[in-house]
Amino acid sequence: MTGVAEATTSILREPEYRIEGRDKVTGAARFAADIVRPGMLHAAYVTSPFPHARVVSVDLTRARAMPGVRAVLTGAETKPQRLGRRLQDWPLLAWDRVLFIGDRVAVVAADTVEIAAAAAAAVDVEYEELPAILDPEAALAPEAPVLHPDAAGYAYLGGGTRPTVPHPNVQGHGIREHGDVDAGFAASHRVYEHTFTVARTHQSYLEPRASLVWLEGDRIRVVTTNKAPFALRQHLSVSLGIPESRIVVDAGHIGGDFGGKGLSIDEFVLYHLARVTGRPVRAVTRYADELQATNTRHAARIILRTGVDPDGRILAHTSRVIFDGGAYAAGKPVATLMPGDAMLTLAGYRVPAARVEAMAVYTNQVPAGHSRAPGQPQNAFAAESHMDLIARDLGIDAFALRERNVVRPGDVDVTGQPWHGTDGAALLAKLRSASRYDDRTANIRSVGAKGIGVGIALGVRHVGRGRASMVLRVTASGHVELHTGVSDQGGGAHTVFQRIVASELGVPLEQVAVIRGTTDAVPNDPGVGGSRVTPVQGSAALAAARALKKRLGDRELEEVGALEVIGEAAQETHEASMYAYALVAEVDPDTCKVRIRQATLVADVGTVINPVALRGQLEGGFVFGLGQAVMEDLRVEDGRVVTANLGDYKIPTIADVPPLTVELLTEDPGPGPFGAKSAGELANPAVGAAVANAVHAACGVRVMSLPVTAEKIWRESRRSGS
Amino acid sequence: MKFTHTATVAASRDRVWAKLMDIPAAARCVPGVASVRAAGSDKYLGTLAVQVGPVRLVLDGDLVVTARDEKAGTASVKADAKDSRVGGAIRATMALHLSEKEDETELRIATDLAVMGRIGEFGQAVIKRKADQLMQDFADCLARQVMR
Amino acid sequence: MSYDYHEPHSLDDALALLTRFGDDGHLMAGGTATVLLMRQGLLRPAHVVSLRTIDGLSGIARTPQGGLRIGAMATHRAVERSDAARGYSPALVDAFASVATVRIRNQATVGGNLAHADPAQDPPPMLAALNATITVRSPRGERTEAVETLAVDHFTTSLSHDEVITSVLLPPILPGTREVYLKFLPQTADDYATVSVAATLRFADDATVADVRIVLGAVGPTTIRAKRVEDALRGARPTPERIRDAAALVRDEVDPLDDLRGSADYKREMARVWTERALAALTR
Amino acid sequence: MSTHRLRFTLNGTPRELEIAADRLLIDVIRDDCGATGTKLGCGVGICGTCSVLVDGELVSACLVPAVFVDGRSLTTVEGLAQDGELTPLQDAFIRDGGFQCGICTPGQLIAATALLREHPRPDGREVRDWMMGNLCRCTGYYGIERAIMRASGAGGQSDGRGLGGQRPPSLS
Repeated sequence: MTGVAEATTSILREPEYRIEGRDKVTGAARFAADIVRPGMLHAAYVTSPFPHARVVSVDLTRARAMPGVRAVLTGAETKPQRLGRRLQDWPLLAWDRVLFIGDRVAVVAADTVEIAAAAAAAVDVEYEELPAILDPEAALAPEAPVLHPDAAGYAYLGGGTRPTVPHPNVQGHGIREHGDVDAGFAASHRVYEHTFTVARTHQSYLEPRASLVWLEGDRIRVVTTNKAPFALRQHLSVSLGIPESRIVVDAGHIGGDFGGKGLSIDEFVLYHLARVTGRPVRAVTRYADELQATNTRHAARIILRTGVDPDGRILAHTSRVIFDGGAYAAGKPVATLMPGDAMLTLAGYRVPAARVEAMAVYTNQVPAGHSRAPGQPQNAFAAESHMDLIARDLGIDAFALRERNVVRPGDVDVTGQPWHGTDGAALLAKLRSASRYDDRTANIRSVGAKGIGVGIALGVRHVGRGRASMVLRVTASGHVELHTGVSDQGGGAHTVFQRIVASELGVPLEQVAVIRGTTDAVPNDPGVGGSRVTPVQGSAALAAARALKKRLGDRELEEVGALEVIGEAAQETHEASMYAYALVAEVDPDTCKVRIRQATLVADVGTVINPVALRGQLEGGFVFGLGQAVMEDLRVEDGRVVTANLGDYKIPTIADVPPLTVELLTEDPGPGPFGAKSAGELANPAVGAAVANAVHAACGVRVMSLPVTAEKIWRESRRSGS
Repeated sequence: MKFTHTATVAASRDRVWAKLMDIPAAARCVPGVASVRAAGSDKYLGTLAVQVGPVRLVLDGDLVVTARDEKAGTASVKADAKDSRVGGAIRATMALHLSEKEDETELRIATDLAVMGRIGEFGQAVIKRKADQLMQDFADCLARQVMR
Repeated sequence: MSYDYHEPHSLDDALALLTRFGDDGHLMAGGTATVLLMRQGLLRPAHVVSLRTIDGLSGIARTPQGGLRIGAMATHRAVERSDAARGYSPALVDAFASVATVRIRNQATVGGNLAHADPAQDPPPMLAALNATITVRSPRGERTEAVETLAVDHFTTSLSHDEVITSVLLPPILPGTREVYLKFLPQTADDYATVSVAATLRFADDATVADVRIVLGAVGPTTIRAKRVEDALRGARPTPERIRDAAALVRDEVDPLDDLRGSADYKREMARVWTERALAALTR
Repeated sequence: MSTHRLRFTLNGTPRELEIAADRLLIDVIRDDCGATGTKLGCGVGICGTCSVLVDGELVSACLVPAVFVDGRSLTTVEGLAQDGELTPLQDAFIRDGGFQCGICTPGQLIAATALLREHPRPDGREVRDWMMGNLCRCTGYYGIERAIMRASGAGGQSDGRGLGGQRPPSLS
């Protein structure tokens, strides 16, 4: 563990001033959709109106005859190319069957967006409708139609082979067991089983995905909103059968990601269009298509079963989690082909024996991919609601039950591994005081405040893992340039790197410039995601600064002339950190509308490098979680997304966010630079359960599904007569 | 979206069946239907104009009787139509069922309607209401015509 | 979107254009709803006739009798900022200020809002509760129509294609009248209402209800006048019990759809809750 | 389709263009004038990324027919800073975490500029009522409110929201 040297702490205490801030507040920051090339064409797609159908014929006659149309391609021409971050199961363009409403059958390149759209509408496709599987349980039936009969032939990127699955409609599956589960249940005073459901939601970054592809000699140039340019380069290479050396990816400012922009679905066909037309081709996604046909967060059904002793101590736990993976698994980058933390049920507790089963299932719904802390909002909602229900039934205060079970360093958690991370007891103690839990609950009891309640929920997130490298160059004038391939989707990565390097070198911030390059200009980088930027890429920046210091010896920067060093970092940590909420909610007795009166978040973040950005990640994470807790629901009827614009898919506005107090735990150093941990996914997952628990405390009604809407509370209160 | 509509007609089942199976005549009972004509056995071409406020849809398509069983009083009809200007389409399957009770015949129509493309982006609830009205008007009109 | 755009400089010219184009023409005021429908490809007029360059359609002023006249081209924000409108009825200003966001209110017009006939919009129930009428011009002359009867179905009015709303006239409010506009938003602050209630109530000298008008939004194909609730209160002392019983009658007057803002069941019950709340506010 | 001669000023610079009747203001600003600071988000007037000022009034450029701005003056995010000098609002957005990814930022700044013209020292409620038309998915809005408060001279004192330091509001 690195100690924080005196020289560095002084710079870390400097006020943070985002290095790209000026560009972002003056409109100078250029995003992918702002880039144009001479002679650029525009792409539009022909998409399936059916959730499952055979493509009988595609007639391009009318479309090709339209003035201004430069190319029309169908799946017949791109066959058998498929895309996918791990499993390449998504055809660039479908050639035999379409698997969801919005699946692409053909693409047009034309002089204007309008002509392209009109030509796409003029493509005549004949379909033969097939029975659609809209429910994961139906997909798992023994006789269910197999949606991907050719799955065995799909490429599986990143080395290794695809894990076997128990049913052909399963994308990914896992079972993990530790301890003697049967004995644990047998010894239990009580065993509780609850079933929870979580709605499909969308990342709702406000920048629709955009990409521009053109050919320059034998090289393919790509401008994109993808947040992992090197991974995209590899992905393009595999899917298109073109060496990586011929592909250059440029991913600059990204207008929000929240996990969704790891998957690219346009760049592949844009390459083909650029190839046949000889012109640059751009695609900017219509927001309605963002909501209907990209990659959502997985809807889920979660069954938890837990045995406890008379004091509420957990003795055994089993769970079964079924994620609706939609038509393609292409959005999932992880080897298991499930949302990243699919197996983490009952996270944050000491669990002596557990058997956890999770799976993602193919259906004819919009594909699901990664979304901020994949798998965790679903599991945290279930687990923290489950804990509250157990506490209630045992007559134990919900806070006390958590204190009895919360994981402490060295304890075995639900994964069966010893816990390396936050001392849960210290975190809960801080939450108890910061939220004035005792005063508040006593106050509510004493005044008999009907309709007001306090809800508690905790959450866990691993500190980011992976490998990265950074190049530092010293210029003749003694300035330091950090060259990186990390694009910034909003987290403030470049400012983090600047502060780390300046701190380690003991030079003013202005002396360190951060230069983001294309995949040609900088060393390989794993991309933004998985809470990785500060601990991994930040550690690479620190390693580079240390290497530079070593090369400098006693010399000053101004004395060495041009010099280049590389810093590398490999974080394979098992470290995790913890956070917890106390929410005070008020439920209107007639309408059942929930008003969060106050929220307290305590988060273990280790050393703070970017105070403003950290605050933004936590506050923004809370509101992101709040949207998914109380309103967000990407509703699907008969396979069609019916919340197809931001007027119908509602996300919180500034007038919908409650007062929030954030308290930080910073004393326990993490594996990141100077003891930093991660923050980007450290706040959103537990909000759903905190709301559900607060609602239950406020009005006695338990909602077992997300989002916790006014109508659900109303319906449940009528059913239960409470 | 699924609907069920019923209408009761003071006529024998045979009379209602005959009326129902005269597709061009029966189809004209749907408000906004124009120019229904036969195109082979059990297949018909036609146009349906629907207006919701300023939005005017002209749906061109076909209607196929996919099954009929006079003895059981059941028939299935499938309709496919699209509006090429707006860029959207509908597909409806209708299960018709006649049952005779004393002097009356009950017509029951179970409809499964899919609204696709751009049309579907217009409020689904309003479309559903409109379709619901259309089918009820059809059932009522048919009842009136048989009694005439 | 592909159309010829026309900017007539007089109402007569606008009417002549609308007559000439018939069903191929579409009138545009602020443009918010029209542009959206055109962008979605749902509305494809060959000609768009704009009212933007016609003078005299946007004033807001009290009438000599004590009423209020709002020009059809006045924006929502103009009503919101108008001292005349606030002096006439703060609840009316509330209703206009409840619409969407500042940006929409800067662009959307009073006449355009009424012509769009979206049953979930905020101004129509309040205007109907205040017994407003619109003035309509056509080549056949001028006529008036009550706001309450203007909309006949979802997004459908009784106006013919060559008629233009020129102004909204609100009659004088009798002394002793109270007004309120309430909007229920269970999701976000910028959303359409799940239900909205506009109501006016006037007490007689003996503390009974001399007159009451209750109009609901978002719970039917048009705004819904709650006549049975009104009848149950007119002439009576509005005790909490009576208000509760009267408000319960609204359940059978509304005709809501199941949609993204709530199921029909929930909306029906919320119509009752908010009708009761509106009446409670007026009789407090 | 008819075409129209359009004269307007964009951030003080006179512009004259020949445009088709159906062009939207957002496309004319971005494609014809090359001012790409104004962003297209939802395209249906909800998200506010395309907020611009037309004669000082805040509107959604994705909903305004371009022909409407003939003879008028437009302000976009590029027109806020004068001679390279950031406005207090722009500076506060950087210092107080008023943005993260930056895609909504031009619209937020334009909306907040209009707010401060109408309410030079707004209270928290006025800020929230006015700014609710500008969605932000990154910040949770706390930083935006702090920035607006700081720029208005209220010293970043929003009403008891935000991070640490202040006592939570009491119950009841």
